[in-house]
Amino acid sequence: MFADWPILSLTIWLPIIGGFLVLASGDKAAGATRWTALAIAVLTFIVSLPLYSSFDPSTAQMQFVERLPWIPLFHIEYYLGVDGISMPLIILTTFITVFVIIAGWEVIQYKPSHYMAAFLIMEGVMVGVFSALDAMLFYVFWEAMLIPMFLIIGVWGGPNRVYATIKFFLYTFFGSVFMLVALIYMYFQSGSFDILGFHGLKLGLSEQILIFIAFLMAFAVKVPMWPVHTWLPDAHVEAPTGGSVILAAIMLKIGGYGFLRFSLPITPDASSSLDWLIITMSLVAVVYIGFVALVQQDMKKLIAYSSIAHMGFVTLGFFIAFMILANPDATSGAVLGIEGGMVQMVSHGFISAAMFLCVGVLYDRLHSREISDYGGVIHTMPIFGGFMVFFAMANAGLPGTSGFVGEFMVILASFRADFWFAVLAATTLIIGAAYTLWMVKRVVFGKVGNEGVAALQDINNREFLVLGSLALAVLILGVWPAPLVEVMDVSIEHLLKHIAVSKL
Amino acid sequence: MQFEMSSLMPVLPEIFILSAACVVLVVDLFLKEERRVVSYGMAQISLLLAVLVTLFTATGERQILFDGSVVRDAMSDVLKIAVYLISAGAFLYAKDYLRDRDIFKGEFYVLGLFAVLGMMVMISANSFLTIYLGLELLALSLYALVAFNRDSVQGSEAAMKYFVLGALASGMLLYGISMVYGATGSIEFGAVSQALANSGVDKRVLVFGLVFVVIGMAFKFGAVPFHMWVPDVYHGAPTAVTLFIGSTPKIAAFALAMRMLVDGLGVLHADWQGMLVILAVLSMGVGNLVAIAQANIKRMLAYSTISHVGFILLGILAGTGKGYTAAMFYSIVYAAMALGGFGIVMLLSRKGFEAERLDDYKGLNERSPWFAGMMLLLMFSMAGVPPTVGFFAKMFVLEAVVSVDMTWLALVGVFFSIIGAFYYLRIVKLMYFDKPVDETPLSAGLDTQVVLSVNGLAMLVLGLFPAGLLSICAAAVG
Amino acid sequence: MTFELIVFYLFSAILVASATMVITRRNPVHSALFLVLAFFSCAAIWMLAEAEFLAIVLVLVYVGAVMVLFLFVVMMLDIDVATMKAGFIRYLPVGLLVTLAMLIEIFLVVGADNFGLDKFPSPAPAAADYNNTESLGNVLYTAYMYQFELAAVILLVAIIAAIGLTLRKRSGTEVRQQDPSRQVKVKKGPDRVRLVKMEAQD
Amino acid sequence: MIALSDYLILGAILFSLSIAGIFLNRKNVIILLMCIELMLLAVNINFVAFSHFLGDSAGQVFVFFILTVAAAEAAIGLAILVVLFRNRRSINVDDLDALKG
Amino acid sequence: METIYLLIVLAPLLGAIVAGLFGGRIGRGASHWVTSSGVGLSALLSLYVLFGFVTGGLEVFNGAVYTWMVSDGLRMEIGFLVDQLTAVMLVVVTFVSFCVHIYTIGYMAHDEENWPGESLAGSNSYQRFFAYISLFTFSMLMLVMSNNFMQLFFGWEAVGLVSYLLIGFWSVRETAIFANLKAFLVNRVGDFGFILGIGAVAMYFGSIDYAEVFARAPELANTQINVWGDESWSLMTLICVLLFIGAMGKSAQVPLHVWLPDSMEGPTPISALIHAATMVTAGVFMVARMSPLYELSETALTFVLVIGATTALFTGLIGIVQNDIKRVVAYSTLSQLGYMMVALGVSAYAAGIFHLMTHAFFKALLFLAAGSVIIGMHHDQDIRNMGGIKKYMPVTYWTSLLGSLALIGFPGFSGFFSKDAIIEAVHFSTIAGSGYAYFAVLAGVFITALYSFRMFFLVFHGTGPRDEHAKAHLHESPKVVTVPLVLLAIPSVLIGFFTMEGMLFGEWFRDVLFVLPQHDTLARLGEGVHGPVSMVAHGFAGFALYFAAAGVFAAWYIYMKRPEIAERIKSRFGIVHRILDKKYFFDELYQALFAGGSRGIGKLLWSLGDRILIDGLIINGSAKAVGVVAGWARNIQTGMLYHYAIAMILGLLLLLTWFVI
Repeated sequence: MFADWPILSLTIWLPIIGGFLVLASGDKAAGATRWTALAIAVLTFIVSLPLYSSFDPSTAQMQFVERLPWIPLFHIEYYLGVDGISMPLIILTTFITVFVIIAGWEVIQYKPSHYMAAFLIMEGVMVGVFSALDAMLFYVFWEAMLIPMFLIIGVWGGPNRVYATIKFFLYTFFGSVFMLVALIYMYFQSGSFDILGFHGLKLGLSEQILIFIAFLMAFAVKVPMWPVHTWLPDAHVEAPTGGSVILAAIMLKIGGYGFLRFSLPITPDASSSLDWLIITMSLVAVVYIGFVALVQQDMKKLIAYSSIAHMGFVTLGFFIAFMILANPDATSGAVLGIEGGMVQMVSHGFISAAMFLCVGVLYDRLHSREISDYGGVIHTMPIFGGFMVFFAMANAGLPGTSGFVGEFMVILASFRADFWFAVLAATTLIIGAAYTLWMVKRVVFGKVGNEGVAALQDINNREFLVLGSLALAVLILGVWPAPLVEVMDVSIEHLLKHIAVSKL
Repeated sequence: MQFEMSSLMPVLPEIFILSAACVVLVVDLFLKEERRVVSYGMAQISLLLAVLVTLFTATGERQILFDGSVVRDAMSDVLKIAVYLISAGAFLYAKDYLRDRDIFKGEFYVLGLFAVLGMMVMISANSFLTIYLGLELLALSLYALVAFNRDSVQGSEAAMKYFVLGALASGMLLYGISMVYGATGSIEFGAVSQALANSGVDKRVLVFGLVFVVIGMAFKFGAVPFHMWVPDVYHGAPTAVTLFIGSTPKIAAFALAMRMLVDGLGVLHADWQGMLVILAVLSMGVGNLVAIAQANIKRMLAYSTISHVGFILLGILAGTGKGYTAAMFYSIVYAAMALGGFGIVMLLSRKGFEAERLDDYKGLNERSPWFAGMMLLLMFSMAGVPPTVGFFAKMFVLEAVVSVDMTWLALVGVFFSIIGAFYYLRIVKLMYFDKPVDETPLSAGLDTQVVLSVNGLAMLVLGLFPAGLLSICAAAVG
Repeated sequence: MTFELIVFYLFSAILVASATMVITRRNPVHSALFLVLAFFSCAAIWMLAEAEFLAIVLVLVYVGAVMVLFLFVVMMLDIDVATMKAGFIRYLPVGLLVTLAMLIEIFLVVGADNFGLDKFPSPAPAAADYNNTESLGNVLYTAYMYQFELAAVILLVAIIAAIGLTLRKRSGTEVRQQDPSRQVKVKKGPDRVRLVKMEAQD
Repeated sequence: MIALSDYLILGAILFSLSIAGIFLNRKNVIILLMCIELMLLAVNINFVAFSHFLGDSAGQVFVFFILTVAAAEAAIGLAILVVLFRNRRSINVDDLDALKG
Repeated sequence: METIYLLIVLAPLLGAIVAGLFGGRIGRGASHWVTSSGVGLSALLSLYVLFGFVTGGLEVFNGAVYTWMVSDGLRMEIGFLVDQLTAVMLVVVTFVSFCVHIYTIGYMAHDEENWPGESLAGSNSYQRFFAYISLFTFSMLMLVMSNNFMQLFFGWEAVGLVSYLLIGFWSVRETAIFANLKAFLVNRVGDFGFILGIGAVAMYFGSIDYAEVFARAPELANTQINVWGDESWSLMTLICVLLFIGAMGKSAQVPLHVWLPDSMEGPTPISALIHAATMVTAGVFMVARMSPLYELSETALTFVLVIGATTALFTGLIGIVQNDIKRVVAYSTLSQLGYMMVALGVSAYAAGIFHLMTHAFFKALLFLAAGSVIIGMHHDQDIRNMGGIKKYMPVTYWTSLLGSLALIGFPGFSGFFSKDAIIEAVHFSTIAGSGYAYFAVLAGVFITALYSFRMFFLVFHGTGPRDEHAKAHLHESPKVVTVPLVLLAIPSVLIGFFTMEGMLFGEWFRDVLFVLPQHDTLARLGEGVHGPVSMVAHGFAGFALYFAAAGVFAAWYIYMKRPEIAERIKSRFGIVHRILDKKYFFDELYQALFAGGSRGIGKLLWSLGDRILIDGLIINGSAKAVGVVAGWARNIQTGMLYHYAIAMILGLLLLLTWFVI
């Protein structure tokens, strides 16, 4: 029954327009502003739900399609639609945003209307990225994301926020402009900006490689992959909690989504011939970044690095598919890898969001992110401590939590590609647990570290609601990932069938 | 030859503006200092009426008049209307600024209207002679406007530099025109184009002349290495004048390029394309790089102009209909962006205070969130970040370049725009992330505020719905 | 070598020499005078090219009006001539180099290869009843009417600009001015005599 | 007979001289203005010569307009010069360096 | 039937959730009631299941509960495989767990003393503890009832989690939270191998379901996989070794044994339950479960054998010099786990499981007894401070004695049957490494007796506690403590006698554990043994019994009769003592190598790689370069008019040269 409604448009524009309303309402009645923002976020979430409930998982076709001309001269269309790959990410976006709004409730005192508006607008834009089927529309949403994020970090960020936010902006801008050129190039090859049309485009190998590299620059920065990851720790550390959450939970996913939507299907041969590069980068991310995370003194930085390492699994999962396909006697594993990457993205969305919110809870109280400023938090904040340990375990990939599922699938799949890939990937079990739990040990456990910690108040209902919901999500996904995998299964199999056929 | 009134109809807009300028000139003589606003009002009304006049006399067909001196086509109508509107905006923003500095004189509007007339002549020119005269009419008015604040040391220095370099450039242009004339035997674009098509003309002489012609055009655009006047003039001129110089003349320069290079020397496309490539790359590079090192916003915007010129040139050099459309779109959009950018500078300036230093923008968000938002839109638009219109301007141009297999040039373009993004971001950073140094509330009049808001929001609205303006441009280019 | 050619070369030599003097003289007054000489010789050369009207206009308008304006300004401005040419020699080599390069490149194009008599034969001399002024006048007011009007506008702008920039309403104590109209309007009484009360000085 | 190239070479020499003048002259703005007059003269010679050899009056008309414009230009240039001199008490080109960078 | 299995698993989980989430509200009593009854219910149902198998009333159950997910044709389910092996494990787990629940009521009664007064975490630590051990029971049951590798891994990690939480239960203690981190990480090293093993299974068998994997195992027995260049390994060996690495972590085999002694930082009930009776034996269970795979790789079996033997011998040696009562028991656990692994290595899976079962009872008993002593000594755990406790704590004394006798293999006691079976199986084995293993297990017998009775004598006999204050308050523990001791003492003594025949040589494991005929050492042993009595008789013919007796005697002589000998040995063999005392320097080595090493690598990568190279050189460097170039380029704009003109002229020249010439 919802199929006729422009649900995607609603999900995009409701928060954007709502965001401007919130912006206009100003800060005089901050309470009303917050409630309005929350109402809009919740409404958007509800509006987005039919995407899941009315989704037909048995087809790889785009669903909920909306198609209108936008810039006819250049054949640019307002063309939206979702398949099993993008739909879960949209729901993730609308879900997380609700909690970001709640998490910023009384914490943000400086221009709360701007803050809430920025997040709402960003929500709409991010949904736009996931649902755009016109490359130029995609690009517009993709870049538009930068503006609110730039402001969020810059205005509500920490002491070194200016450096961080400019670095963030330029880094990602740098990555994406080359993609723009590639898109335009393909426009001339195919005659429109239809992404699905790009998929069917015949391209020569050298063309593909150049296009692939252009895409890689955009997506690798966003994911971020080693060695273009250094913006992330800075951005995360300086961003306000909500910013970190959105950044980690959703923005990074956009890079991974880009690989699936663009790199793989458009340039399958280039992806196949350069898969070693991506796999190397991913494995370096898993191992190298793991070690780097180990020595971080700043909680947010640690989690940021951990995000990079976890996203390494995503790219690894996507690209081992090519190694598996290249192996003549291999029959399975490719889909598993890609699905593993997808699950990892969704799961990381929950876990990293929760981890950053946890740090945010502490930061709001003691205004420090240094690990050494804490210790024995569990004695004054037992409920919080419980959550933190739980999310840390999820971060370390404990079975039963969502963090396990994706990693498990990717490790299984990478075994098919090469034994040593699996070995290197599996080191995350050790390193990941080491840095996460070492932090937990120093922050949560032990004797009460100082008077600041001794005076801590346990989380209030608002924080409980946020963390509890995320914990539930993490748990459900960990115990029963089938509903998630089911919706994407057909789409990914379709994708794999597509990329298995050379375009040469 | 007989003149009928009907043959004057197509140039009615020019006649109208000329008459208006004269009327303002005369009326202004009889106005007391405190009634000076009447001249302003008349200038504004004439610009707005000119829009109507242009619209009513528009036929949509290409008409060649006065023995091939003048052309009236859709492109000229669109460009002229853009010139009127943006000039009107410039006049509006300038009002308070001039009044605060005791240079609120009728001459400003008279010269401004003459400059508009010069631009109109350029836009409608169909011979080298017409275009030269239009160019000089515009240039002479601008020289005078730059020196308008007679007591300003910087203003007179800027005017002198502008004048000497401008004269040098027009000397070169003329030299080039003379060679083209020599090679083709005509100064009328149609005839030149025909003569070129019939070959038999020595290519080398033509290219030799072409180089000079291109330089004349490049100077008007402010393309590297003929850009040196731009920062100094933008900086030295009164901001009200900088605003004017920085916006509409880019549209005129575009017309100049279109008329001379495309209408006249279109056959030599392969040759001028190479020249424009050099100019475009240098412009984007130098403009974006040097802008970073600026602490004065007028200078910064000057260098930014240079970099944008590089992009406009990219569109022209593509040499396709879409390329011209893109360049036209870019010129108009850029003029609007520059108008808004300088408009904010004017907004922040007040009596005895020029908001020229970048530091003056610190904490604008605290002082006026609304106008900080407008400036934000303008800056992101200049940087080419979607969903602002500046992005589409860049994208269309890149598309044009890629379509003629010059993808490398597109890559150069986007590479420099990354560098460029930095200094636009710096403005946003100052406005949003820093604490204000100066807490004085903004004192602009309601009219300025409204128009400036429209100007800023246009960046967003045009960005969301670029198809309208784009199709107008496409139709105009034909 | 025909007579025409001798005349051409003679005036060309004068033209080039005087032009050289224009750019090398220390005193701007000298430069201006050499420029006048250059215009004169140029006018002569134009005569050879059967552009009589323009030759006369050049002398009349240029020498008569523009150069006088130049001289006027040079005289008006109080310029220290002594320091004017310092550093000239220092830039000479570079200047010469660039100029030479320029010249060579132009020569390569405009030389006899492209524009020799074989390509462009000398046109037949105009008929005796040919009136250069008339023929120019004909086209100027018909085919070039639009441009002609524009030229008028340009001159108008020049006037407005020149006046706007240089005309100063002198006021206050700087200069004492007479205003006859005010003098005439003076009325009896307070306008004529002003009684000033002063404290007694001791 | 005088060839077209002779005229053009004369124009070229004048053009180059005027450029050299702008190049070499670093002290006096007035001489710069004169150099520009020279340059226009060179252009005019070209036009007149072409007009003569092509038997087309357009070149001469062009020269006519160039002369007009040059006069106007000279007027404005000198006016600016006067303004400059009033403000700075100097017309030394070397002193015009307040705006740079 | 499925309902019963679900109930067995879910009852403890429910208890855990109720006590864990609402423990603060419902109070202590309700918490321990709900958890204990949950586990109790599980225990009863487990007994019912076991009984069903004994009587033949139950069929092997293998079915899915729900589909976890299907991806790429790989079906992952949550399901149960309940057969004889599982049934034994169910009973062991739930029974010991139930005893521990009861015991905990007493042991943790005054837990608030262990927390700083203001600690909020301490205020409901009692309820939390019950939640944890119930959760552990649930996890362990999931592990043993799993019918696939994924769920096995789930249980595997879940018990690790609870172990982590419980070792660090007293989170104010720096040593405790160090120990739990260490335990988790060392286990993770094992899991690293384990998950790779699962990966190999999933990818080469195309399934992670036990039944399917085992069914396909023979056809893949000779598969080689290419690992590097031309080097290829046997798939089966690789899978088995990788899986065994997991077992090494969980079952604390050398060199991943270092976490287990430190885990004694946790409260004693969990030492009994997790770190002696159940969790640490998961590895043994797993290998036995995977017998269809292990049997196909002799290399892997040798690997298991050598690791097990080494563990059995060398960790036992450390036990001799330990003075902490729980650590002695812990090292004894390590050593016994080694025995179990040895059994597996020689394909005597049944013996391994049998020892697992008997060990679970008597080791839990020993731990709980030790806990009882610790309660009596007011949490002083140093055996040198004890002595003569016999008369104050008779129940503890007697149950301890029975447990110790079971441990050293006193004829007729349960430990005797299981251990003797292992020794004899090794004796019969012919696979590589069995000679070394035979020596190790025999030497181990002496050592086990030595340290067990050294502790026993020092604690219960002799003059009495040195601390008079402690002596004054010394008394027998409450009923909730002693009843579980008695409950556990019964099977410690008797269970071997009654089940030995069936488990080792009978039909019980025939369809469950797969042994190739050429490996079947137990069968050869079985040829000479008919029933428990015959086994005892057989025992007297072997060396082991006499070694054990010698051990007990040595302990009595050295530590009771002539204590100065101990001192003399200590000083005479200072280096040996020091090596043992320092546990072969494993901790120091690991601390320096892995903890320090990885932090060093991390610092290096961070400062050199991220900060200097990527950020400093490339990112900020290019930004700086742009800035420098910009600063330089702006100097072109000199402000000099003639320079501007020159620029134009040069531009003109450039274009002319480029395009005209």
